[in-house]
Amino acid sequence: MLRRLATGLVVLWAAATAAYLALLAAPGDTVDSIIGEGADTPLIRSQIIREWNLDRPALVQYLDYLWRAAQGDLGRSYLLQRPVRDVIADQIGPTLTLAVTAAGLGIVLALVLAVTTRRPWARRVSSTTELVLVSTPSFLIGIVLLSVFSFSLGWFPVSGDQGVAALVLPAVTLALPVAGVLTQVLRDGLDRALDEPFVVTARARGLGERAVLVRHALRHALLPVITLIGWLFGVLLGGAVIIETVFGRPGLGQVTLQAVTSEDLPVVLAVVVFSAFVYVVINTLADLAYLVIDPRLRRS
Amino acid sequence: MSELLVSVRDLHVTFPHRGGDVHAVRGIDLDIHRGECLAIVGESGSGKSVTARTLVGLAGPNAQVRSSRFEIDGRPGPFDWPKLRGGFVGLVMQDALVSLDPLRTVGAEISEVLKVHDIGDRKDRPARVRALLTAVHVPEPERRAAHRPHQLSGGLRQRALIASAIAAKPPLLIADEPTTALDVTVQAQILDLLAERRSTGETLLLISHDLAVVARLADRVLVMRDGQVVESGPTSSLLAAPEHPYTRQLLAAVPSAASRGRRLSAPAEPLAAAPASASAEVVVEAVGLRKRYGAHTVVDGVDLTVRRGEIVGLVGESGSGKTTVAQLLFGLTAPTSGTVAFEGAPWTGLKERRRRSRRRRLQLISQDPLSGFDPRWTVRRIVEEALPSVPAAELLERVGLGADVLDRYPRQLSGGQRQRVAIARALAPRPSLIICDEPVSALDVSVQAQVLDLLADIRAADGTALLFISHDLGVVHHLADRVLVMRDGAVVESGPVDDVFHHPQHEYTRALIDAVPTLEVSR
Amino acid sequence: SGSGGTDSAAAGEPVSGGALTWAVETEPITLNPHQYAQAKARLLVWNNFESLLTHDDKGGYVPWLASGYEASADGLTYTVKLRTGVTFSDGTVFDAAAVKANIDQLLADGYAPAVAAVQLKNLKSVEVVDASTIKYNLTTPDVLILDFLSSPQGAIVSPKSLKEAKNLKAGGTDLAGTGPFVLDRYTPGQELHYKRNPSYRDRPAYLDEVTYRFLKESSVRVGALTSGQVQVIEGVPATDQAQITGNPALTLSKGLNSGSAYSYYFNVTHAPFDDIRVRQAFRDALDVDTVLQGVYRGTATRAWSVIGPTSPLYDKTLEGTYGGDAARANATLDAAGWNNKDADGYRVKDGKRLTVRLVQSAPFVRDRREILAQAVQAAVKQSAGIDLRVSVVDQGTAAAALEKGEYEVFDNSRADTDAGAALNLLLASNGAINRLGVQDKAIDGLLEKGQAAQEAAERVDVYKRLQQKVIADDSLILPLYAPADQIASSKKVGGLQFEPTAGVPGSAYTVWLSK
Amino acid sequence: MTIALDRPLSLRLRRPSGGGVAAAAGFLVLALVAAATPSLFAGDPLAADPLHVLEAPSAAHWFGTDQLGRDVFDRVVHGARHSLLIGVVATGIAVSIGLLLGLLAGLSHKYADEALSRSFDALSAFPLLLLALLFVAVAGPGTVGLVIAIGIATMPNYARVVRTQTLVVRQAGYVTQAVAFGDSRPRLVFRHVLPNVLGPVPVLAVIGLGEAILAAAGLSFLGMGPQPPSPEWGAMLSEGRGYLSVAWWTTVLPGVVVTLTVISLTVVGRRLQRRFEGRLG
Ligand SMILES: Nc1ncnc2c1ncn2[C@@H]1O[C@H](COP(=O)(O)OP(=O)(O)OP(=O)(O)O)[C@@H](O)[C@H]1O
Ligand SMILES: Nc1ncnc2c1ncn2[C@@H]1O[C@H](COP(=O)(O)OP(=O)(O)OP(=O)(O)O)[C@@H](O)[C@H]1O
Ligand SMILES: [Mg+2]
Ligand SMILES: [Mg+2]
Repeated sequence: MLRRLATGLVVLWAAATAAYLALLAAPGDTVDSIIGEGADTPLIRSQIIREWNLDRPALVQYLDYLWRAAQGDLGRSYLLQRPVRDVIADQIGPTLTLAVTAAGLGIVLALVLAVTTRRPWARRVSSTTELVLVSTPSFLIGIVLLSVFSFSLGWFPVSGDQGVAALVLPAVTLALPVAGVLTQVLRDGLDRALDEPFVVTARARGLGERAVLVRHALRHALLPVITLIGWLFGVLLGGAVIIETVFGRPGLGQVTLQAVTSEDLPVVLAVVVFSAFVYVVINTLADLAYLVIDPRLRRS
Repeated sequence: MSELLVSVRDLHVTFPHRGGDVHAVRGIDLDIHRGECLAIVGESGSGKSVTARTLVGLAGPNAQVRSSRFEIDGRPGPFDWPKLRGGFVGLVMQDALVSLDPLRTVGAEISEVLKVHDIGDRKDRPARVRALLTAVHVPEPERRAAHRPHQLSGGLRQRALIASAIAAKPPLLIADEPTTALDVTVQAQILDLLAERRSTGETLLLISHDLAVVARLADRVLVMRDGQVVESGPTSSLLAAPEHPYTRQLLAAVPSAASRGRRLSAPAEPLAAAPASASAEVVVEAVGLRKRYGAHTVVDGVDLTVRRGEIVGLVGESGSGKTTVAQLLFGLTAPTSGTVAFEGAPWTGLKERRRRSRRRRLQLISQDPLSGFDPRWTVRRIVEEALPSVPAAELLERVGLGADVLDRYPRQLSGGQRQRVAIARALAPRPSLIICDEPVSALDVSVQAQVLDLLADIRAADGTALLFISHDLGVVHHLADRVLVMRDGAVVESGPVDDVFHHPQHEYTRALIDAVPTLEVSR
Repeated sequence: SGSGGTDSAAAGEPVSGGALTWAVETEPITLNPHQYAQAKARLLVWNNFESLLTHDDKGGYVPWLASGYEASADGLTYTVKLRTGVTFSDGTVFDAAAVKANIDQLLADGYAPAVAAVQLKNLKSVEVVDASTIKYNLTTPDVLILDFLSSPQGAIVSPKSLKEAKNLKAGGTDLAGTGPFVLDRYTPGQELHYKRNPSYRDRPAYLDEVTYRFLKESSVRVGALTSGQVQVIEGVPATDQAQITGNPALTLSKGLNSGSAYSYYFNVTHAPFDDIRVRQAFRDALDVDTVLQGVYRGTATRAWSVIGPTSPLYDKTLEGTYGGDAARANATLDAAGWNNKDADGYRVKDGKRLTVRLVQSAPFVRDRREILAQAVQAAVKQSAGIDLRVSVVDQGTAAAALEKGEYEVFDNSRADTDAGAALNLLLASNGAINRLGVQDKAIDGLLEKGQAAQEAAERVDVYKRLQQKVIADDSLILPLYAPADQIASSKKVGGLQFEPTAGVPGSAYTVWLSK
Repeated sequence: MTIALDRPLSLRLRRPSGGGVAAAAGFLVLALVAAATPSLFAGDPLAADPLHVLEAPSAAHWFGTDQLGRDVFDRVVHGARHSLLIGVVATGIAVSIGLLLGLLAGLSHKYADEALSRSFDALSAFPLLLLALLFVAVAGPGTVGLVIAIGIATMPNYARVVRTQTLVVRQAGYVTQAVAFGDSRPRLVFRHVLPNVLGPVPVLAVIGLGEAILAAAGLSFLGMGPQPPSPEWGAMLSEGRGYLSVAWWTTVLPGVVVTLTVISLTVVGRRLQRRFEGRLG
């Protein structure tokens, strides 16, 4: 566990440093970023440099950044003039709600589909649909859903973050491709598990098909799904940026996009560190889940 | 005549396949009477398992089953399979080690049967599970019920599997190769268990490729080959006077003390005389070999000498360190302490670069030859790589393979062919020692017979020394000149084979020998 | 029309009460009026803040929080009389000390460098004469001080909040103003919520509350309006306007912005635009009307000068004097030595292609200006073999390109209420965004005169001369269109207005919701 | 981003049907030919016609026209070149770096392996989109930044597969056997390890290509890709989006082509994968 923690920290540090270096290498200097479209005179520049302590050597700035980040102080946004922590804290809710709902929806959908579509024709229909979902850009799905169910039929609000209704379309958009991949993995896992000798044994005991599927095969099929959790995280966080754009939802994605395009260094770094943090946490959880589901890996 | 539990006539099972259907069972007749023990024997792929599985309606998802009569418990089909399975017929699957769900506890697996067949209520199931585990002699049943398969040894797993098969008290128990993959001592215990159930009047359909196992338990025997029954009859008369040549061949191919000095594949011919003598030069000498992995000492002070032209057997139960000794000799792992000298010169402790030139004099044949071949290479390339100066066909001829296999990939060969290619490759550089780690344990008796004969021939012709690792005492007794018995990493006994096997000094050796089922047949 | 109300006949007489939801395109990066930098955020500012003066619809100034003002004859002193009986929503009294506190804050180090450096450039000091009188002393005559006094940056924030606000520069609910509404909730990324200021000194606002939701995507905004989730939206792109006008329950109105027109500025510091003939040819090669028609489907207003057509300083005589003459463009280019063509059909001279680069900064591209650029690109290629390279890049890259002079065309529009303020930045030799690179004494002189001129007629005359010089004589600029704001709303909404002069949507003060 | 984007490469799936594979392969061939010689199939993708903007699909304009009156079909065909090239180059970067680092990790000692594996982890901790955004911040929007971003972001997938495969091959019996014949270390690596590690890579690359194309589309959609007027598919989708309510064809039809391409790549890749696995038993 201690080892995990250590590697987690290393990953965090590496991610933060990589991002820091990347942004340092970006064209245009920090002062330009802070000025944005505003007026630009030597006086203004010097004031900005003084205000943000930009006259210190790069290494000092970096170390200072690390030191303060370690204490949970992520600095202030150049653009929004607010503490980065507040910026992130404000936006995390909607993104989290979206991601968690989509993940839940995707997983449930995948489970239901994988278990119910066992007959040849059903699985053919289902796997074709999955392939299409997985191969379609998610924003296209979102745009089409939005046009049909919101603009034309008016069943769901167009955007925003109020109430469950506004969550439906974005969550579905994000969940569909997730469900597509997970169904494929689950179905494949089920097929493999059903080929295993212990399944024949289970049948030989008089177990019905459904029971074999749910009680025996499903747990085995879930194992590869757990290894996908890291991937799922990337999809959800990355997908959120696009989904939030398409549906005009607030959230971390919007903050990130804005921060990157306007080179709001503190915010970008915070998002990177945050996302690396979530990644580490999620992967640790996945490992734990693995131990719960597969006792073979537990140390005796 | 007693009551017929199962009666089948002219059973055919076909698996449709793109490259041509596999006709696994071709018109066999089968009757199982209440209270008897019927055995099916035959080489691998002869259709034994398919037959057994067909009896519980699990021939396979796309199997086509035909028969002129198929009656279970006196009634013709269609059957209510879920009810019959476990309830009327208990099945112990062939792959004992992987036939329990690895993610569930043994107790859950067993009580699942009770639940499906509505036996007892929820509350008293744990007690029943405990009783069942006790009945199959699982020690500490309470604790074991909460364990998962990976926490159990092979023997315990097989017992738990049997417990789950008999949980619903089915009148008929089918045991498909219940002892393969188990150590001899454990195998003996499982056979005892089955014999015990037999004696309580249970009906048993026993499937095995090992005639010795069958001889001990069965009342009647069916001999299968290529999906057909070639011979059947009461055990004693069939073993005493086999009528079909195939049955005879099968019996003759079993290596044992009795077969020493004779060919197994052609019983009439004697083997070429062994050139070995106690004064021949020493090929490899290991002194005080010790290997630790962490706190675990895997090899514990092994001394070993192999002389030119000698076959030295290394036996011991699983995990006793045999393979590790082989690796230490081969020089892939360094010993924690102790030294190995090869052909009179130091071998351990050298840099790999310094050993490279002598490498070819020391060859290795493993249990699974497939993994020893680069999957992208044809047989020709594999063999030519070993000795480019000689045409591959010539090398293959020595091991009895025709030129037709030259352009095949290893995967396209049968197990016996693969092992021959492995031998051909090992022989090519004219090594002074070949380390054989369980070279025949994955092979059928008849194929095994051919490979063993081949190894004996090579030793006789080239004077190549062999270190022959096996858990099969019969094989070692048949082939080796001297034997070392290992237990827990240490050699507990060693000496000429006949001395050790006929007059074992160590109690562990004795236990090993007692556990081997033997076939008392006249040849 | 630069100002005035929208068609609110359907909404009947003003009624009090109700809650309105208004979808806006842009989330303000700050809610502190002193830090105001986005024209699109202006309609929010005036809900809870007010400044001393405001614009009338003829470009003049009228008192608002002030009760009157007068300038000294030398133009160096402005004395402003303040209204009495006004309080901030946090209970603090509005008086001259409060106004001075705001100016002091603005001049504080690092607080609002842009305001200090530009708008208050010529301010020497402020004096509190008495509780309701304040005096601004200038170093040189500068009529633009009045523009400052009527701008969001000049809005008066409660001195108490200036001291106590948690994130002063970001602003928020803890910043109190004197306006008709009070900001009581801000959900970043989502919405701003104002409720009526019950103690407003005048007629209270009609609406009980108003919510501004941030919907960046135009299609989403239009969808929200047509499906009834919001009652008002601003920012309706040309292609979506038919959807509004075709819907009997909705109305659309448009206001032309003040400030500078959206124009292409030619970089004269190096080839090829250091040659006036190439600049003329570029303008002649382009038929602006056709391009605008294609991109904006007839909804855009063509600009002829760098100053927007609604400004009192606009020079109407420039209309129709240039452009849309491919033959002349080609002739001029031939004469200028660009008389060969390469395999791709572009003109070359001395082996160099006639390539000019336009670098657009992605975060600031609006009104489909990138599409417009593509249309211009296609047009100048077809008609005159000019290779216009358009790149939309992030802000850092854009800034770097501009810094290094790696561009030939610079595009910009400014929404300053006083066009003169915009031109100071764009055309003066030391202008902060003089991307033309012009260093011209004549231009600088005219700009200074314009800033000092107290008489309206004199100002108009100075700026006309300036426009003649930069547009007609020197061909420095290619004006394209006058930026406009659109408001679409349900017909139940009345009193929607565009701010006089600024031409941007007004605050919610005048808006009501019929029952 | 998008979703399928960092779909795990090790995903092993089964049974595409025969007809489907043929259709997919046919479509791919068509796409490749179109990418190689777009002018054979379509007119000038940049020819704007202000008088015929946003016209619905017709015999003259199969996919309709866009906001500048350009023929959407022409643009889609020419877009194949951009999108496939982006995909191929990005995948090429990912595969070559991934292969190198994966081999290095698989062959080197514990600590170097650990360090490399952790760096793969650190890279995976960035969702692709975030990584791409960072790269775009550095390199600026446009094809180069996009390609590098996708290449780097998908690299760990390949590196991990290659590393695992290297570890497996390193342990394989035939490597031991080769030692028995006195093969030197470089000989082992080049004759046995490398060829066997390489085996699954082309197949992974085919499937990865589809993902790279989707990723590129997602990033272009956010304006991080090739700049207008280049007819890249993602950029077309992004431009068309604003006109969805009046001209669905500018978005939906290019979208369908993207989807078909990715499906085809996936189907063909899986078929190859099955064959490959079949060959190795
Ligand atoms: N599901 C299946 N599909 C296709 N062929 C099968 C299937 N099951 C078995 N076979 C084939 O049927 C034949 C008989 O198989 P079976 O398992 O009964 O052999 P066996 O006698 O039990 O051999 P072993 O001793 O190796 O267990 C073999 O050739 C096998 O390949
Ligand atoms: N690399 C290793 N690290 C740790 N333990 C090992 C390693 N290799 C072997 N062992 C342990 O050493 C013991 C002996 O293993 P070895 O393979 O030599 O047994 P064996 O006699 O060949 O058994 P079998 O008959 O099953 O092949 C086992 O307990 C095994 O788990
Ligand atoms: Mg079998
Ligand atoms: Mg072993």
